[in-house]
Amino acid sequence: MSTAVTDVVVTETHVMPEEHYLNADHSLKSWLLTQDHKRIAILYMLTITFFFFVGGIMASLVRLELLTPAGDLLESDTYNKAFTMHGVMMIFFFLIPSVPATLGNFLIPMMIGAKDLAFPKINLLSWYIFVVGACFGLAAMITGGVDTGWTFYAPLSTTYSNTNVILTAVGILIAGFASIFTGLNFIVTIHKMRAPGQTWFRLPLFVWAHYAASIIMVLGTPVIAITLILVALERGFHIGIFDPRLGGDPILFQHMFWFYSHPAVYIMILPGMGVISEVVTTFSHKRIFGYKAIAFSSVAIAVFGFLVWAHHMFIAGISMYAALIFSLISFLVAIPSAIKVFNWSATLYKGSVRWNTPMLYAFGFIGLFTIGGLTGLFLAALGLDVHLTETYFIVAHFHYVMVGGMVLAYLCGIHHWWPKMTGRLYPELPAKLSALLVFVGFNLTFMPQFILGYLGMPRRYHSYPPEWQVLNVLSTAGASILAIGFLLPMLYLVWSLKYGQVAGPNPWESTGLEWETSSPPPSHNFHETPVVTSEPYNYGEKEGEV
Amino acid sequence: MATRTDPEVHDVGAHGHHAGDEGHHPRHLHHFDTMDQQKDASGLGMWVFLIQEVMFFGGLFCAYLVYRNRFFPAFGAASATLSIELGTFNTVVLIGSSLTMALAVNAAQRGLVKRLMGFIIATMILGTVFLGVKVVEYSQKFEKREIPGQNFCFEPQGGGRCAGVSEAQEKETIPDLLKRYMTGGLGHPPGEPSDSALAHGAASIPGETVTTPEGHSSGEEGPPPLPGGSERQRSMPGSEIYFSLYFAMTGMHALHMIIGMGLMLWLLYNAHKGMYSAAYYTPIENFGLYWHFVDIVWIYLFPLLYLINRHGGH
Amino acid sequence: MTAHQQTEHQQPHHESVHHIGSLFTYALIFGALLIGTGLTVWAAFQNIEVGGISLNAPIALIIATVKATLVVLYFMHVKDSSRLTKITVISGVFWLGILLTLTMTDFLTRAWH
Amino acid sequence: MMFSKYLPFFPDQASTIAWQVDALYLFLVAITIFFTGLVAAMVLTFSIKYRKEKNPIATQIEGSVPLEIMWSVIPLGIAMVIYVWAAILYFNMERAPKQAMEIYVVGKQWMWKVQHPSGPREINQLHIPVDQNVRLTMISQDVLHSFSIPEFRVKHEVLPGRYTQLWFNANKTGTYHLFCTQYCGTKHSGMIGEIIVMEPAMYQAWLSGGSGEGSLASNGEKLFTSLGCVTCHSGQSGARGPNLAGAFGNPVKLADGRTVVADENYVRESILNPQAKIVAGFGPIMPTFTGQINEESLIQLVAYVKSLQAEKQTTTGAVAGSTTNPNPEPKQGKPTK
Ligand code: HEA
Ligand code: HEA
Ligand code: HEC
Ligand code: CUA
Ligand SMILES: [Cu+2]
Repeated sequence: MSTAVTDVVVTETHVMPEEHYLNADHSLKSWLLTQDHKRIAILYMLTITFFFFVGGIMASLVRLELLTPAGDLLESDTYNKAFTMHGVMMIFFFLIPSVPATLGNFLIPMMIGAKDLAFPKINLLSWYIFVVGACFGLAAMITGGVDTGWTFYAPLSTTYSNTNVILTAVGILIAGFASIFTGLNFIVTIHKMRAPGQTWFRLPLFVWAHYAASIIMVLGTPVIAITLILVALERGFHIGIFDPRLGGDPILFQHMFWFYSHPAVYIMILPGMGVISEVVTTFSHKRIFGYKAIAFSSVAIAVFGFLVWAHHMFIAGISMYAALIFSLISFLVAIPSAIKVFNWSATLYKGSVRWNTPMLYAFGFIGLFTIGGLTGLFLAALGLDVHLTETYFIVAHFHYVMVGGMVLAYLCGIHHWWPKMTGRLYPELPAKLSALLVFVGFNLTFMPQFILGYLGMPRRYHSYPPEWQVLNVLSTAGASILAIGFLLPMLYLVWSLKYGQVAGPNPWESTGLEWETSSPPPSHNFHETPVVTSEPYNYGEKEGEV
Repeated sequence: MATRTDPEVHDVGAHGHHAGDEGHHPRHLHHFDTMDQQKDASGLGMWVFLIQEVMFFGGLFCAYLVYRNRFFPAFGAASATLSIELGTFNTVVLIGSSLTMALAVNAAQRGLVKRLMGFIIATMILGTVFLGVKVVEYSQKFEKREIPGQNFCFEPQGGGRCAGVSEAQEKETIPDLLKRYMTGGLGHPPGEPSDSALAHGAASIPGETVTTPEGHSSGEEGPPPLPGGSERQRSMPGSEIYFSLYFAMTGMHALHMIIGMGLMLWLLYNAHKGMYSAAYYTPIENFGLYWHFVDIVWIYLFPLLYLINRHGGH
Repeated sequence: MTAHQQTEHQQPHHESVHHIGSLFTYALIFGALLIGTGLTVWAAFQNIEVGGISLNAPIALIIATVKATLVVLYFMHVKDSSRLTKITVISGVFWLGILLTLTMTDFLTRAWH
Repeated sequence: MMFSKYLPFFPDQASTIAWQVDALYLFLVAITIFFTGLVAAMVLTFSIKYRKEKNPIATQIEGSVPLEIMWSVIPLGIAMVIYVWAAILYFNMERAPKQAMEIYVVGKQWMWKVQHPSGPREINQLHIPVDQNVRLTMISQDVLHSFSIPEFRVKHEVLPGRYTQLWFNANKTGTYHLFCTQYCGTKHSGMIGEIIVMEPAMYQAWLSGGSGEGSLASNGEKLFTSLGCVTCHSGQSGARGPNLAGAFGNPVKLADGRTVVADENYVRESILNPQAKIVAGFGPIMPTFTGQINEESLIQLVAYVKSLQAEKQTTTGAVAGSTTNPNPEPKQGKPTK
């Protein structure tokens, strides 16, 4: 139970458990028809890793083109398709499912002491839906690509572009339903499947974060679904909804798009924040500072996140008075994020801190997310956004939160729970090295883009004035380092599957139900239903005061 | 298989729905502790699904709200072309089907399987009537060319008959129109100049002497004209958006009903096989929620689409 | 929260005591819905104005909302459902409200200078 | 004005608003550095000082309400300062001053077309005098574009179907970047140009250097006749349509009881979608001109209707441009390159 903090020393040799979810059955069919949330998590992980690399290759094309000011490497159409496919793949087929569909799927039932998610069939179905959607996306890419930008602004997307808009939109639409089903499953599971004694305030913060993110998935995603349907109808059948030639309003499209897509950025960050909360406590061997503050701030972000979407449209011709409201709420939504950052930092205070790889990623996350979030304030600031919007400043802002934040959190979580998922430890040294490479490469790639943005370099530009070349070269150089940093984990993680040290049930001496069962866990997660008798993060009796 | 230790779940296929009737609680899935927990969970799941549906239709209502505000006269005029008789009739039919559905659930709760099946069949009949009426309404719109797209035509002043529509065109049958609409609608790449005599810029423009820099196509100035005939251009501004929304909203609603009809067939089949009893009728109950939701959407669609400005005020 | 330290499914008969609605209630609600439908149609043909502002649309929406509420409460049994179900329903309506009102803050105040 | 000399990270400050944006930016940069430094310092010192080797047993601390309040309220306070500051700046940027020279811009895939009220037109270039309020009235023929001048720190989206406005006051002569910053298709990155800020005298010379083209308003007047507007808007009593003289810029009473101000968008809508807002006392008889007039001609018509405001009670639009046009009737426009 969570009270029973083990005194097991990590050097103790462990053996793999005889039976676990991975060796329960070996046939391909047993994987493709599985209803085990852990196996579905693995399926998701393989799928989205693939899309991360597809998106990464598109990013490489973009960066290579921008090495020189002239548009020489790629045709302008090719470049436009490259960044569009980069954005689409990375956002819809990688980052949105990243932590929730893999780690969330794997861990939530275990963390609350359940045998599975509430609807295992729907869980499997959601993976299939995702794959079908992703195939549409890939098909769109292979048969010519799309060039509208990941935002699909009308009327470019509905009338003027002559690329595969409908195919891509349908792909995103389908993948969106996968996200809705995942969120639905999480919400019901967290409400109805908790083990005896597992009260709301004994839930790990990871679960709280996913609960908040699920609210967004369920309530936001349908709006983008219908929006994309309307775009496809307008494009395919010439019916008029957004068409300005019929008196339609292209800004309505933006409202409907961002109604989902702003909250979606919190789908992309909240689960990552959940990961960081777990990792920070584990590796400082200390209860989390301000449990309730962090838990409620997740929900606050999810709710307030729905009220700020038009901050993407400050100069788009919306009413100035509406802009006032949306800007104000954008500033308010920053406060719960601030609460989290400070509580994580405070958790380290008087802890017993171990510098393992997951912790390095967590440090990286805290720093880079802070920069990314604070630069979000620049954009939320009305008068300043006028100058910064549609420039590389925005590109830098969102890569800081999405790559510096969520991708790091994803890697953090993968390393942290790798022993649980596979039963083996990753090798510490190469892991630390690649964490360092990612950190350095990342900053080198995106820090210069803040400056470029303030200088006025517009985003989605295939060529640019020569005076900006130096900064762009720096950025491309950073991207190469970053690419190596992302490639390394693929190698050593695969290596560790066979050669990694056997981990044992709880290599990090963490509290939390998932660490009480064997690694890898049995198909039913627990040999007997656990009973929870204390709060999470119970790393010893409460002693100190601040 | 993930559930080795639990033989009863073995035959639950990933997609299909299993047919085994073994054991005391044949529908009790292994990962739930109790039947009650299982029922609670699927109930909540259904409700969460329904609020997802609310937001899905919400996007359409949002577009409707914006454009109704902007094009109130056109919305009023276009709305007047819908038949109140048919709309009211359909509303009553759908409310009736909600009643029969509620009674079906009630029968299931009491374990009266025969009655349950009877009410489901009644619900399906009412649903079919509704969709049939919808087909009639849609085909009327087709005939009058009040279909968004390049053959669109709507001129309330001309007594409903479009001035630009020739007699030959008037005589076109629905399949003809459909074909023309589909090929035109899909085959006409956006931006391609249309045969319309009214393609923009027809008026002579004094001072139109700008020489364009090289690299830009010269001569042509202006946006690609709206594909379609001159009737489309002359139609009352905003009316086409009304009809686009009309078809999108009622179409989405009808799609939900069609899906519902399919589900009802499946429920009937299961009921026939004796799957439901007073102890287990969750699917019936959850489907009932879905059907009532579809009814609620129509309760809003009816006044919003059929009854705009019927009294002829401003 | 301290009062509700148990998880839902531990509470005995949480939602399992199923309220079986009486057929009379269903008939009553059906009647009310029919009357509501008639009322909407009738109201649409009246020119209802107060101080120059037409009230037709609000009235149509109020009738529709009453009808929808009846369906939700009685046909969908929300009246006898758990608090969680009620919260779920309300949050759906609330979020729809966010979408509509915040979008309209833009469209309705664009003309201001 | 000072910053650009010492910090190479800024574009030129070439408009009156530029330094205000930079000041806010620097304030935010300072805050970012402060908080990032603070967080980094906390994370690093704690994790080094209390590393496991040094501090094998952690002290279990629950949390602290005063601290939670502190680190919510202080950021909130700072955020509100930024909010108010930025909002005031935004209103200054969005609301054009009354006295401004007016220039019309039409964006299309992938070029900018500029019309000066007195006649000259240019493409992908905009000549303006220094130290003058300039107001651009912009519209797109096709997709969304965005008119951006980084050195002026201004930018506004250009929409199809509706006029948007952008104003600035350039206070430094020179040539500056013009970018289309809203992604608009294949040659989005080619939709660039230059803003040429000139001494007023040079500007006058430039204005009169082109070949003959009537002023916007006089072209509009010709359209007004050729499209048959005059038949109804003759200005005489008993005409079928309202008298347009003096209409512009004033409130119009509508048939449904509302009152709207006749601005550029209203006039444009009145031409394309006359049914939308019916003037009180008139029937909905005006035909729509949708599809018959392109954006540039519409601008000429708008400019003409506008000019009637200056010349109240006159039906001739002989006086071109707006009241603030420094150069009322130039005969010549500059030919584009
Ligand atoms: C994971 C994704 C993610 C996250 C978490 C965020 C978080 C935030 N974003 Fe970002 N954003 C994007 C992804 C994300 N964003 C993307 C993808 C785009 C561009 C889309 C496109 O156009 O393609 C974008 C664009 C974008 C814009 C639009 C710019 C424009 O188009 O003109 C704005 C404007 O307000 C904005 C604001 C914010 C704010 C205020 C936050 C806040 O939530 C940040 C809160 C965090 C902090 C503030 C840091 C921690 C706080 C402290 C350390 C304490 C100190 C705090 C104070 C003093 C207040 N973002
Ligand atoms: C999850 C979201 C996500 C992630 C992870 C990334 C990752 C990266 N992005 Fe992404 N980016 C977006 C989301 C994301 N981006 C979005 C939404 C846009 C806006 C699109 C739009 O405007 O519509 C955008 C736009 C965007 C632009 C602006 C394009 C433009 O406006 O013209 C640039 C330019 O530098 C860029 C660069 C990068 C780089 C270098 C990475 C790197 O982090 C990627 C590193 C990863 C790899 C390189 C793959 C792994 C490594 C290998 C496979 C090894 C082999 C490869 C090589 C040796 C090259 N991105
Ligand atoms: C058949 C007659 C007719 C023609 C031709 C006509 N108009 Fe009109 N116009 C009207 C009437 C009647 C109104 C008032 C009712 C309304 O607002 O629709 C009006 C209103 C207007 C208004 C709004 C006036 C105000 O006071 O607010 C403008 C501007 C206008 N017309 C411009 C034009 C232009 C430009 C043209 C030619 C391209 C034109 N009209 C052609 C009849 C006409
Ligand atoms: Cu025009 Cu980008
Ligand atoms: Cu946002």
